[in-house]
Amino acid sequence: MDFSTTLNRGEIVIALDGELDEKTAAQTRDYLDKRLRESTYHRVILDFAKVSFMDSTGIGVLLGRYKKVSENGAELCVKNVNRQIDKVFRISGLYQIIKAV
Amino acid sequence: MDFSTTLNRGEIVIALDGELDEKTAAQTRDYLDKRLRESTYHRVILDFAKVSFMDSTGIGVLLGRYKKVSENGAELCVKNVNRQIDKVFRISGLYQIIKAV
Amino acid sequence: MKMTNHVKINLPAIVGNEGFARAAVAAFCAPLSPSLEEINDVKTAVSEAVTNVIVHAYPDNSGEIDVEVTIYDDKVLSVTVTDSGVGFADAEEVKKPFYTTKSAEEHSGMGFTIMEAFMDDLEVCSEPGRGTRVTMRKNIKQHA
Amino acid sequence: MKMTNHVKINLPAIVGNEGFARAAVAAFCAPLSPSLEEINDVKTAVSEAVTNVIVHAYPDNSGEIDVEVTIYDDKVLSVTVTDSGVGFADAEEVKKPFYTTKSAEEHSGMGFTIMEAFMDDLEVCSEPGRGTRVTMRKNIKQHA
Ligand SMILES: Nc1ncnc2c1ncn2[C@@H]1O[C@H](COP(=O)(O)OP(=O)(O)O)[C@@H](O)[C@H]1O
Ligand SMILES: Nc1ncnc2c1ncn2[C@@H]1O[C@H](COP(=O)(O)OP(=O)(O)O)[C@@H](O)[C@H]1O
Repeated sequence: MDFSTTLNRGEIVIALDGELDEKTAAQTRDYLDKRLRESTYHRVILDFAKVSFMDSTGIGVLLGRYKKVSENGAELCVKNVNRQIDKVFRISGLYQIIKAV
Repeated sequence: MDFSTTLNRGEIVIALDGELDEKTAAQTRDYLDKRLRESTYHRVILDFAKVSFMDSTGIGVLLGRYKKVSENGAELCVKNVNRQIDKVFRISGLYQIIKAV
Repeated sequence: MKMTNHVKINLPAIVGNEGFARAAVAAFCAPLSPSLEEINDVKTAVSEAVTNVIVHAYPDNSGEIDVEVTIYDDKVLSVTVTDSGVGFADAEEVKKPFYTTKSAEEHSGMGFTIMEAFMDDLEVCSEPGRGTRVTMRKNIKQHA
Repeated sequence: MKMTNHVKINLPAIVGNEGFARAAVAAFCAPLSPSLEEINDVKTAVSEAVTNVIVHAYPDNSGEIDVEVTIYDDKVLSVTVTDSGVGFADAEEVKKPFYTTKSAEEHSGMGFTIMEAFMDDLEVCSEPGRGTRVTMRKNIKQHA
Protein backbone atom coordinates (compact mmCIF):
# COMPACT_ATOMS: atom_id res chain seq x y z
CA MET A 1 0.00 0.00 0.00
CA ASP A 2 1.27 3.48 -0.89
CA PHE A 3 0.13 6.67 0.81
CA SER A 4 0.23 10.40 0.26
CA THR A 5 -1.09 13.09 2.54
CA THR A 6 -2.07 16.71 2.02
CA LEU A 7 -3.07 19.02 4.86
CA ASN A 8 -5.05 22.19 4.26
CA ARG A 9 -6.54 24.33 7.07
CA GLY A 10 -7.23 21.47 9.43
CA GLU A 11 -8.48 19.14 6.69
CA ILE A 12 -6.26 16.12 6.08
CA VAL A 13 -6.64 14.21 2.82
CA ILE A 14 -4.87 10.85 2.81
CA ALA A 15 -4.77 9.03 -0.51
CA LEU A 16 -4.31 5.25 -0.39
CA ASP A 17 -2.98 3.22 -3.31
CA GLY A 18 -3.24 -0.59 -3.35
CA GLU A 19 -5.48 -3.30 -1.93
CA LEU A 20 -6.73 -2.93 1.65
CA ASP A 21 -6.78 -6.43 3.15
CA GLU A 22 -5.06 -8.52 5.82
CA LYS A 23 -1.73 -8.10 4.04
CA THR A 24 -1.79 -4.30 4.10
CA ALA A 25 -3.92 -3.67 7.21
CA ALA A 26 -1.14 -3.23 9.78
CA GLN A 27 0.86 -0.96 7.52
CA THR A 28 -2.22 1.15 6.75
CA ARG A 29 -3.14 1.40 10.42
CA ASP A 30 0.40 2.50 11.29
CA TYR A 31 0.57 5.12 8.54
CA LEU A 32 -2.82 6.61 9.38
CA ASP A 33 -2.16 6.69 13.13
CA LYS A 34 1.17 8.40 12.60
CA ARG A 35 -0.40 11.11 10.41
CA LEU A 36 -3.25 11.59 12.89
CA ARG A 37 -0.82 11.97 15.80
CA GLU A 38 1.32 14.52 13.96
CA SER A 39 -1.44 16.91 12.92
CA THR A 40 -4.31 18.92 14.30
CA TYR A 41 -7.43 18.63 12.20
CA HIS A 42 -11.18 18.89 12.19
CA ARG A 43 -11.72 16.59 9.25
CA VAL A 44 -9.93 13.55 7.80
CA ILE A 45 -10.76 12.41 4.28
CA LEU A 46 -9.48 9.06 3.02
CA ASP A 47 -9.20 9.08 -0.75
CA PHE A 48 -9.91 5.59 -2.12
CA ALA A 49 -9.49 6.51 -5.81
CA LYS A 50 -6.53 4.11 -6.16
CA VAL A 51 -7.75 1.39 -3.83
CA SER A 52 -8.78 -1.43 -6.11
CA PHE A 53 -10.07 -3.83 -3.45
CA MET A 54 -11.13 -3.85 0.21
CA ASP A 55 -12.64 -6.59 2.38
CA SER A 56 -13.88 -6.64 5.97
CA THR A 57 -10.34 -6.38 7.30
CA GLY A 58 -10.50 -2.85 5.88
CA ILE A 59 -13.70 -2.22 7.84
CA GLY A 60 -11.77 -3.06 11.02
CA VAL A 61 -9.02 -0.61 10.05
CA LEU A 62 -11.55 2.15 9.34
CA LEU A 63 -13.55 1.57 12.52
CA GLY A 64 -10.38 1.86 14.61
CA ARG A 65 -9.44 5.15 12.92
CA TYR A 66 -13.03 6.41 13.20
CA LYS A 67 -12.81 5.92 16.96
CA LYS A 68 -9.61 7.95 17.30
CA VAL A 69 -10.74 10.71 14.99
CA SER A 70 -14.10 11.13 16.70
CA GLU A 71 -12.49 11.06 20.15
CA ASN A 72 -10.66 14.14 18.87
CA GLY A 73 -13.98 15.75 18.03
CA ALA A 74 -13.22 15.52 14.32
CA GLU A 75 -14.89 13.85 11.38
CA LEU A 76 -13.71 10.87 9.24
CA CYS A 77 -14.92 10.66 5.62
CA VAL A 78 -14.05 8.69 2.50
CA LYS A 79 -14.17 9.63 -1.15
CA ASN A 80 -13.84 7.96 -4.54
CA VAL A 81 -14.65 4.42 -3.40
CA ASN A 82 -15.09 2.03 -6.33
CA ARG A 83 -18.15 -0.18 -6.74
CA GLN A 84 -16.69 -3.22 -4.97
CA ILE A 85 -15.75 -1.15 -1.94
CA ASP A 86 -19.03 0.79 -2.04
CA LYS A 87 -20.85 -2.53 -1.73
CA VAL A 88 -18.70 -3.54 1.26
CA PHE A 89 -19.52 -0.17 2.88
CA ARG A 90 -23.25 -0.54 2.17
CA ILE A 91 -23.62 -4.15 3.31
CA SER A 92 -21.65 -3.57 6.50
CA GLY A 93 -23.51 -0.38 7.38
CA LEU A 94 -20.22 1.52 7.52
CA TYR A 95 -21.75 4.54 5.75
CA GLN A 96 -23.81 5.12 8.89
CA ILE A 97 -20.72 6.37 10.67
CA ILE A 98 -18.25 7.20 7.88
CA LYS A 99 -19.73 9.48 5.24
CA ALA A 100 -18.74 9.52 1.59
CA VAL A 101 -17.99 13.05 0.36
CA MET B 1 -10.17 -15.25 -30.30
CA ASP B 2 -11.68 -12.51 -32.47
CA PHE B 3 -10.66 -11.85 -36.07
CA SER B 4 -10.96 -9.15 -38.69
CA THR B 5 -9.75 -9.24 -42.25
CA THR B 6 -8.98 -6.57 -44.81
CA LEU B 7 -8.03 -7.34 -48.40
CA ASN B 8 -6.25 -4.83 -50.59
CA ARG B 9 -4.80 -5.65 -54.05
CA GLY B 10 -3.88 -9.21 -53.24
CA GLU B 11 -2.58 -8.41 -49.78
CA ILE B 12 -4.66 -9.88 -46.95
CA VAL B 13 -4.26 -8.47 -43.46
CA ILE B 14 -5.84 -10.60 -40.74
CA ALA B 15 -5.94 -9.07 -37.26
CA LEU B 16 -6.18 -11.50 -34.33
CA ASP B 17 -7.49 -10.50 -30.91
CA GLY B 18 -7.01 -12.77 -27.87
CA GLU B 19 -4.58 -15.41 -26.64
CA LEU B 20 -3.26 -17.96 -29.14
CA ASP B 21 -2.97 -21.27 -27.31
CA GLU B 22 -4.49 -24.76 -27.24
CA LYS B 23 -7.89 -23.30 -26.39
CA THR B 24 -8.05 -21.03 -29.44
CA ALA B 25 -5.85 -22.97 -31.90
CA ALA B 26 -8.59 -24.90 -33.74
CA GLN B 27 -10.78 -21.84 -34.12
CA THR B 28 -7.83 -19.77 -35.39
CA ARG B 29 -6.82 -22.47 -37.85
CA ASP B 30 -10.39 -22.68 -39.16
CA TYR B 31 -10.78 -18.93 -39.55
CA LEU B 32 -7.46 -18.49 -41.33
CA ASP B 33 -8.01 -21.44 -43.67
CA LYS B 34 -11.45 -20.17 -44.63
CA ARG B 35 -10.10 -16.71 -45.48
CA LEU B 36 -7.19 -18.22 -47.43
CA ARG B 37 -9.55 -20.43 -49.42
CA GLU B 38 -11.87 -17.56 -50.30
CA SER B 39 -9.30 -15.11 -51.62
CA THR B 40 -6.51 -14.80 -54.13
CA TYR B 41 -3.45 -13.14 -52.70
CA HIS B 42 0.29 -12.75 -52.99
CA ARG B 43 0.88 -11.79 -49.38
CA VAL B 44 -0.79 -12.61 -46.05
CA ILE B 45 -0.02 -10.47 -43.01
CA LEU B 46 -1.14 -11.58 -39.56
CA ASP B 47 -1.53 -8.59 -37.27
CA PHE B 48 -0.68 -9.59 -33.69
CA ALA B 49 -1.27 -6.15 -32.14
CA LYS B 50 -4.07 -7.49 -29.97
CA VAL B 51 -2.64 -10.93 -29.28
CA SER B 52 -1.53 -10.79 -25.66
CA PHE B 53 -0.02 -14.28 -25.42
CA MET B 54 1.16 -17.12 -27.67
CA ASP B 55 2.85 -20.42 -26.86
CA SER B 56 4.21 -23.23 -29.05
CA THR B 57 0.70 -24.33 -29.96
CA GLY B 58 0.62 -21.05 -31.91
CA ILE B 59 3.84 -22.02 -33.68
CA GLY B 60 2.06 -25.16 -34.92
CA VAL B 61 -0.85 -23.06 -36.19
CA LEU B 62 1.50 -20.67 -37.99
CA LEU B 63 3.62 -23.42 -39.54
CA GLY B 64 0.52 -25.08 -40.97
CA ARG B 65 -0.66 -21.79 -42.52
CA TYR B 66 2.85 -21.06 -43.78
CA LYS B 67 2.78 -24.33 -45.67
CA LYS B 68 -0.53 -23.55 -47.39
CA VAL B 69 0.38 -19.98 -48.20
CA SER B 70 3.75 -20.88 -49.67
CA GLU B 71 2.26 -23.74 -51.71
CA ASN B 72 0.22 -20.96 -53.30
CA GLY B 73 3.43 -19.13 -54.14
CA ALA B 74 2.59 -16.36 -51.67
CA GLU B 75 4.26 -14.95 -48.58
CA LEU B 76 3.19 -15.15 -44.91
CA CYS B 77 4.28 -12.36 -42.57
CA VAL B 78 3.45 -11.12 -39.07
CA LYS B 79 3.38 -7.67 -37.58
CA ASN B 80 3.05 -6.00 -34.18
CA VAL B 81 4.09 -9.02 -32.12
CA ASN B 82 4.57 -8.14 -28.44
CA ARG B 83 7.74 -8.99 -26.51
CA GLN B 84 6.51 -12.31 -25.15
CA ILE B 85 5.54 -13.51 -28.62
CA ASP B 86 8.69 -12.06 -30.18
CA LYS B 87 10.70 -14.23 -27.78
CA VAL B 88 8.70 -17.34 -28.76
CA PHE B 89 9.39 -16.51 -32.43
CA ARG B 90 13.11 -15.96 -31.81
CA ILE B 91 13.72 -19.03 -29.66
CA SER B 92 11.81 -21.31 -32.01
CA GLY B 93 13.52 -19.97 -35.14
CA LEU B 94 10.13 -19.12 -36.64
CA TYR B 95 11.43 -15.78 -37.98
CA GLN B 96 13.55 -17.80 -40.42
CA ILE B 97 10.45 -18.62 -42.42
CA ILE B 98 7.87 -16.03 -41.30
CA LYS B 99 9.13 -12.48 -41.53
CA ALA B 100 8.04 -9.61 -39.30
CA VAL B 101 7.06 -6.52 -41.32
CA MET C 1 -26.20 -30.36 -12.49
CA LYS C 2 -23.10 -31.49 -14.33
CA MET C 3 -19.64 -30.55 -13.07
CA THR C 4 -17.91 -28.79 -15.97
CA ASN C 5 -14.62 -27.82 -14.34
CA HIS C 6 -13.01 -27.83 -10.95
CA VAL C 7 -9.78 -26.94 -9.21
CA LYS C 8 -8.27 -27.77 -5.85
CA ILE C 9 -5.80 -25.31 -4.38
CA ASN C 10 -3.74 -26.00 -1.28
CA LEU C 11 -1.81 -23.19 0.41
CA PRO C 12 -0.10 -22.39 3.70
CA ALA C 13 -2.29 -20.19 5.91
CA ILE C 14 0.01 -17.17 5.83
CA VAL C 15 -0.80 -13.51 5.40
CA GLY C 16 -0.73 -12.55 1.74
CA ASN C 17 -2.20 -15.77 0.41
CA GLU C 18 -5.71 -14.28 0.66
CA GLY C 19 -4.71 -12.07 -2.29
CA PHE C 20 -3.56 -15.06 -4.34
CA ALA C 21 -6.68 -17.05 -3.46
CA ARG C 22 -9.09 -14.38 -4.65
CA ALA C 23 -7.07 -13.77 -7.83
CA ALA C 24 -6.95 -17.50 -8.58
CA VAL C 25 -10.68 -18.02 -8.08
CA ALA C 26 -11.40 -14.97 -10.27
CA ALA C 27 -9.14 -16.36 -13.02
CA PHE C 28 -10.87 -19.74 -12.79
CA CYS C 29 -14.30 -18.09 -13.28
CA ALA C 30 -13.17 -15.90 -16.17
CA PRO C 31 -14.25 -18.37 -18.91
CA LEU C 32 -17.84 -18.02 -17.63
CA SER C 33 -17.74 -14.33 -18.64
CA PRO C 34 -19.04 -13.04 -15.32
CA SER C 35 -19.94 -9.37 -14.97
CA LEU C 36 -17.47 -7.15 -13.12
CA GLU C 37 -19.87 -7.05 -10.17
CA GLU C 38 -20.16 -10.84 -10.05
CA ILE C 39 -16.40 -11.31 -10.17
CA ASN C 40 -15.92 -8.70 -7.44
CA ASP C 41 -18.57 -10.38 -5.27
CA VAL C 42 -16.73 -13.69 -5.60
CA LYS C 43 -13.32 -12.12 -4.89
CA THR C 44 -14.66 -10.39 -1.79
CA ALA C 45 -16.31 -13.53 -0.40
CA VAL C 46 -13.20 -15.67 -1.08
CA SER C 47 -11.03 -13.04 0.58
CA GLU C 48 -13.23 -13.16 3.70
CA ALA C 49 -13.20 -16.95 3.97
CA VAL C 50 -9.47 -17.31 3.37
CA THR C 51 -8.58 -14.40 5.67
CA ASN C 52 -10.61 -16.09 8.42
CA VAL C 53 -8.43 -19.18 8.12
CA ILE C 54 -5.24 -17.09 8.20
CA VAL C 55 -6.39 -15.00 11.18
CA HIS C 56 -8.46 -17.39 13.29
CA ALA C 57 -7.89 -21.06 12.45
CA TYR C 58 -4.30 -21.63 13.52
CA PRO C 59 -3.24 -19.86 16.73
CA ASP C 60 0.33 -21.15 16.26
CA ASN C 61 0.36 -19.69 12.75
CA SER C 62 1.07 -22.91 10.95
CA GLY C 63 -1.53 -24.73 8.99
CA GLU C 64 -3.01 -25.12 5.55
CA ILE C 65 -5.92 -23.78 3.55
CA ASP C 66 -7.77 -25.79 0.93
CA VAL C 67 -9.76 -23.89 -1.64
CA GLU C 68 -11.89 -25.97 -3.95
CA VAL C 69 -13.75 -24.36 -6.82
CA THR C 70 -16.32 -26.24 -8.87
CA ILE C 71 -18.28 -25.02 -11.85
CA TYR C 72 -21.57 -26.72 -12.69
CA ASP C 73 -23.31 -26.44 -16.06
CA ASP C 74 -20.88 -23.63 -16.98
CA LYS C 75 -22.82 -21.25 -14.74
CA VAL C 76 -23.05 -22.22 -11.08
CA LEU C 77 -19.94 -21.55 -9.05
CA SER C 78 -19.23 -23.33 -5.78
CA VAL C 79 -16.27 -22.39 -3.58
CA THR C 80 -15.29 -24.42 -0.51
CA VAL C 81 -12.65 -23.14 1.90
CA THR C 82 -11.46 -25.73 4.42
CA ASP C 83 -9.00 -25.69 7.30
CA SER C 84 -8.07 -28.17 10.01
CA GLY C 85 -7.70 -25.54 12.69
CA VAL C 86 -9.36 -24.71 16.00
CA GLY C 87 -12.93 -24.56 14.69
CA PHE C 88 -15.89 -23.28 16.72
CA ALA C 89 -19.00 -24.77 18.30
CA ASP C 90 -21.85 -22.53 17.24
CA ALA C 91 -21.94 -21.64 13.55
CA GLU C 92 -25.11 -19.53 13.96
CA GLU C 93 -23.41 -17.39 16.62
CA VAL C 94 -20.22 -16.63 14.62
CA LYS C 95 -22.24 -15.71 11.52
CA LYS C 96 -23.94 -12.80 13.30
CA PRO C 97 -22.92 -9.29 12.24
CA PHE C 98 -20.21 -7.79 14.50
CA TYR C 99 -19.51 -11.13 16.19
CA THR C 100 -15.75 -11.43 16.52
CA THR C 101 -13.34 -13.05 18.94
CA LYS C 102 -10.64 -10.51 18.06
CA SER C 103 -10.65 -6.89 19.20
CA ALA C 104 -13.07 -4.80 17.15
CA GLU C 105 -10.16 -2.48 16.41
CA GLU C 106 -8.67 -5.16 14.21
CA HIS C 107 -11.61 -7.26 13.09
CA SER C 108 -15.07 -6.02 12.44
CA GLY C 109 -16.93 -9.30 12.73
CA MET C 110 -18.48 -8.63 9.31
CA GLY C 111 -16.77 -11.47 7.41
CA PHE C 112 -19.64 -13.94 7.37
CA THR C 113 -22.18 -11.16 6.84
CA ILE C 114 -20.31 -10.17 3.68
CA MET C 115 -19.97 -13.76 2.45
CA GLU C 116 -23.71 -14.20 2.91
CA ALA C 117 -24.58 -10.96 1.13
CA PHE C 118 -22.14 -11.32 -1.77
CA MET C 119 -22.92 -14.96 -2.61
CA ASP C 120 -26.26 -16.71 -3.22
CA ASP C 121 -25.72 -19.37 -0.63
CA LEU C 122 -23.46 -19.95 2.40
CA GLU C 123 -22.94 -23.10 4.45
CA VAL C 124 -20.67 -23.21 7.50
CA CYS C 125 -19.57 -26.46 9.17
CA SER C 126 -17.15 -26.42 12.07
CA GLU C 127 -16.06 -28.66 14.89
CA PRO C 128 -13.91 -27.41 17.77
CA GLY C 129 -10.42 -28.83 17.46
CA ARG C 130 -11.14 -30.35 14.03
CA GLY C 131 -11.52 -27.42 11.69
CA THR C 132 -13.94 -25.45 9.58
CA ARG C 133 -15.46 -25.75 6.15
CA VAL C 134 -17.21 -22.85 4.44
CA THR C 135 -19.11 -23.52 1.20
CA MET C 136 -20.44 -20.68 -0.93
CA ARG C 137 -22.41 -20.79 -4.17
CA LYS C 138 -23.23 -18.21 -6.77
CA ASN C 139 -25.10 -18.29 -10.07
CA ILE C 140 -23.14 -16.54 -12.79
CA LYS C 141 -25.27 -14.97 -15.50
CA GLN C 142 -23.59 -15.33 -18.88
CA HIS C 143 -22.57 -12.01 -20.40
CA ALA C 144 -20.34 -13.03 -23.33
CA MET D 1 17.32 -22.37 0.62
CA LYS D 2 14.24 -21.79 2.72
CA MET D 3 10.77 -22.39 1.31
CA THR D 4 8.87 -19.11 1.75
CA ASN D 5 5.57 -19.99 0.08
CA HIS D 6 4.07 -22.79 -1.94
CA VAL D 7 0.84 -23.80 -3.61
CA LYS D 8 -0.53 -27.06 -4.97
CA ILE D 9 -3.09 -26.86 -7.73
CA ASN D 10 -5.02 -29.86 -9.05
CA LEU D 11 -7.07 -29.58 -12.23
CA PRO D 12 -8.72 -31.80 -14.83
CA ALA D 13 -6.60 -32.10 -17.99
CA ILE D 14 -9.06 -30.32 -20.25
CA VAL D 15 -8.48 -27.71 -22.92
CA GLY D 16 -8.70 -24.21 -21.43
CA ASN D 17 -7.08 -25.05 -18.10
CA GLU D 18 -3.67 -24.14 -19.56
CA GLY D 19 -4.89 -20.53 -19.45
CA PHE D 20 -5.92 -20.78 -15.81
CA ALA D 21 -2.66 -22.51 -14.87
CA ARG D 22 -0.44 -19.80 -16.32
CA ALA D 23 -2.58 -17.02 -14.79
CA ALA D 24 -2.52 -18.72 -11.38
CA VAL D 25 1.25 -19.21 -11.39
CA ALA D 26 1.73 -15.59 -12.47
CA ALA D 27 -0.52 -14.39 -9.63
CA PHE D 28 1.41 -16.53 -7.16
CA CYS D 29 4.71 -14.94 -8.25
CA ALA D 30 3.39 -11.37 -8.18
CA PRO D 31 4.54 -10.65 -4.59
CA LEU D 32 8.13 -11.26 -5.76
CA SER D 33 7.78 -8.21 -8.04
CA PRO D 34 9.12 -9.98 -11.13
CA SER D 35 9.79 -7.97 -14.27
CA LEU D 36 7.26 -8.23 -17.09
CA GLU D 37 9.74 -10.37 -19.03
CA GLU D 38 10.24 -12.76 -16.11
CA ILE D 39 6.51 -13.15 -15.57
CA ASN D 40 5.97 -13.75 -19.29
CA ASP D 41 8.76 -16.34 -19.35
CA VAL D 42 7.11 -18.19 -16.49
CA LYS D 43 3.64 -18.00 -18.06
CA THR D 44 4.97 -19.31 -21.36
CA ALA D 45 6.82 -22.23 -19.78
CA VAL D 46 3.84 -23.18 -17.59
CA SER D 47 1.57 -23.01 -20.62
CA GLU D 48 3.87 -25.44 -22.48
CA ALA D 49 4.06 -27.97 -19.66
CA VAL D 50 0.32 -27.91 -18.90
CA THR D 51 -0.65 -28.01 -22.58
CA ASN D 52 1.55 -31.10 -22.98
CA VAL D 53 -0.47 -32.87 -20.29
CA ILE D 54 -3.76 -31.84 -21.91
CA VAL D 55 -2.65 -32.86 -25.41
CA HIS D 56 -0.39 -35.87 -24.87
CA ALA D 57 -0.77 -37.48 -21.45
CA TYR D 58 -4.29 -38.88 -21.55
CA PRO D 59 -5.35 -40.38 -24.89
CA ASP D 60 -8.85 -40.99 -23.49
CA ASN D 61 -9.06 -37.32 -22.49
CA SER D 62 -9.63 -37.93 -18.83
CA GLY D 63 -7.00 -37.33 -16.25
CA GLU D 64 -5.60 -34.76 -13.89
CA ILE D 65 -2.84 -32.20 -13.80
CA ASP D 66 -0.94 -31.25 -10.67
CA VAL D 67 0.86 -27.94 -10.66
CA GLU D 68 3.04 -27.25 -7.65
CA VAL D 69 4.72 -23.91 -7.23
CA THR D 70 7.34 -23.27 -4.56
CA ILE D 71 9.13 -20.06 -3.75
CA TYR D 72 12.50 -20.26 -2.00
CA ASP D 73 14.10 -17.32 -0.19
CA ASP D 74 11.51 -15.01 -1.78
CA LYS D 75 13.36 -15.22 -5.10
CA VAL D 76 13.75 -18.70 -6.57
CA LEU D 77 10.68 -20.07 -8.26
CA SER D 78 10.15 -23.78 -8.83
CA VAL D 79 7.21 -25.12 -10.83
CA THR D 80 6.43 -28.83 -11.07
CA VAL D 81 3.79 -30.12 -13.49
CA THR D 82 2.83 -33.76 -12.94
CA ASP D 83 0.45 -36.16 -14.65
CA SER D 84 -0.25 -39.86 -14.33
CA GLY D 85 -0.70 -40.40 -18.04
CA VAL D 86 1.00 -42.42 -20.77
CA GLY D 87 4.52 -41.08 -20.18
CA PHE D 88 7.47 -41.74 -22.51
CA ALA D 89 10.70 -43.71 -22.40
CA ASP D 90 13.38 -41.34 -23.61
CA ALA D 91 13.33 -37.88 -22.05
CA GLU D 92 16.37 -36.74 -24.07
CA GLU D 93 14.64 -37.64 -27.33
CA VAL D 94 11.37 -35.79 -26.62
CA LYS D 95 13.23 -32.65 -25.49
CA LYS D 96 14.82 -32.19 -28.93
CA PRO D 97 13.56 -29.26 -31.03
CA PHE D 98 10.85 -30.30 -33.54
CA TYR D 99 10.38 -33.71 -31.91
CA THR D 100 6.66 -34.37 -31.77
CA THR D 101 4.42 -37.41 -31.90
CA LYS D 102 1.56 -35.33 -33.30
CA SER D 103 1.40 -34.03 -36.86
CA ALA D 104 3.65 -31.00 -37.31
CA GLU D 105 0.61 -29.17 -38.64
CA GLU D 106 -0.80 -29.13 -35.14
CA HIS D 107 2.18 -29.36 -32.86
CA SER D 108 5.55 -27.90 -33.53
CA GLY D 109 7.62 -30.02 -31.16
CA MET D 110 9.02 -26.81 -29.65
CA GLY D 111 7.40 -27.13 -26.21
CA PHE D 112 10.41 -28.44 -24.29
CA THR D 113 12.76 -26.18 -26.24
CA ILE D 114 10.75 -23.18 -25.04
CA MET D 115 10.58 -24.40 -21.44
CA GLU D 116 14.35 -24.83 -21.47
CA ALA D 117 14.98 -21.39 -22.97
CA PHE D 118 12.50 -19.46 -20.84
CA MET D 119 13.45 -20.97 -17.48
CA ASP D 120 16.86 -21.37 -15.83
CA ASP D 121 16.55 -25.08 -15.30
CA LEU D 122 14.42 -27.96 -16.61
CA GLU D 123 14.12 -31.52 -15.36
CA VAL D 124 11.96 -34.13 -17.07
CA CYS D 125 11.09 -37.49 -15.50
CA SER D 126 8.78 -39.91 -17.23
CA GLU D 127 7.88 -43.55 -17.14
CA PRO D 128 5.75 -45.20 -19.84
CA GLY D 129 2.33 -46.01 -18.42
CA ARG D 130 3.04 -44.20 -15.15
CA GLY D 131 3.19 -40.55 -16.03
CA THR D 132 5.44 -37.54 -16.38
CA ARG D 133 6.87 -34.91 -14.08
CA VAL D 134 8.40 -31.68 -15.39
CA THR D 135 10.24 -29.42 -12.93
CA MET D 136 11.36 -25.93 -13.93
CA ARG D 137 13.23 -23.32 -11.92
CA LYS D 138 13.82 -19.64 -12.38
CA ASN D 139 15.60 -16.97 -10.37
CA ILE D 140 13.49 -13.86 -10.04
CA LYS D 141 15.43 -10.64 -9.67
CA GLN D 142 13.67 -8.28 -7.30
CA HIS D 143 12.42 -5.11 -8.97
CA ALA D 144 10.17 -3.56 -6.31
N1 LIG E 1 -11.78 -20.63 9.88
C1 LIG E 1 -12.07 -20.27 11.16
N2 LIG E 1 -11.52 -20.94 12.20
C2 LIG E 1 -11.81 -20.60 13.48
N3 LIG E 1 -12.64 -19.59 13.82
C3 LIG E 1 -13.22 -18.87 12.83
C4 LIG E 1 -12.96 -19.17 11.46
N4 LIG E 1 -13.68 -18.31 10.70
C5 LIG E 1 -14.35 -17.52 11.57
N5 LIG E 1 -14.08 -17.85 12.84
C6 LIG E 1 -14.67 -17.24 14.07
O1 LIG E 1 -15.84 -16.53 13.68
C7 LIG E 1 -15.74 -15.17 14.09
C8 LIG E 1 -16.50 -14.28 13.12
O2 LIG E 1 -15.89 -14.30 11.83
P1 LIG E 1 -16.13 -13.10 10.81
O3 LIG E 1 -17.60 -12.86 10.68
O4 LIG E 1 -15.40 -13.40 9.55
O5 LIG E 1 -15.50 -11.81 11.52
P2 LIG E 1 -13.99 -11.47 11.91
O6 LIG E 1 -13.07 -12.31 11.06
O7 LIG E 1 -13.88 -10.02 11.62
O8 LIG E 1 -13.83 -11.77 13.38
C9 LIG E 1 -14.25 -14.90 14.18
O9 LIG E 1 -13.95 -13.81 15.05
C10 LIG E 1 -13.72 -16.23 14.72
O10 LIG E 1 -13.92 -16.34 16.11
N1 LIG F 1 3.03 -34.95 -20.31
C1 LIG F 1 3.33 -35.73 -21.38
N2 LIG F 1 2.84 -36.99 -21.47
C2 LIG F 1 3.15 -37.77 -22.52
N3 LIG F 1 3.91 -37.37 -23.56
C3 LIG F 1 4.44 -36.14 -23.54
C4 LIG F 1 4.17 -35.25 -22.46
N4 LIG F 1 4.82 -34.09 -22.70
C5 LIG F 1 5.45 -34.23 -23.86
N5 LIG F 1 5.25 -35.47 -24.39
C6 LIG F 1 5.82 -36.02 -25.63
O1 LIG F 1 6.93 -35.22 -25.99
C7 LIG F 1 6.78 -34.72 -27.31
C8 LIG F 1 7.45 -33.37 -27.44
O2 LIG F 1 6.81 -32.40 -26.64
P1 LIG F 1 6.97 -30.86 -26.97
O3 LIG F 1 8.42 -30.53 -27.12
O4 LIG F 1 6.22 -30.09 -25.94
O5 LIG F 1 6.29 -30.66 -28.39
P2 LIG F 1 4.77 -30.86 -28.87
O6 LIG F 1 3.89 -30.75 -27.67
O7 LIG F 1 4.57 -29.74 -29.84
O8 LIG F 1 4.68 -32.21 -29.51
C9 LIG F 1 5.28 -34.73 -27.54
O9 LIG F 1 4.94 -34.77 -28.92
C10 LIG F 1 4.86 -35.98 -26.80
O10 LIG F 1 5.09 -37.14 -27.57
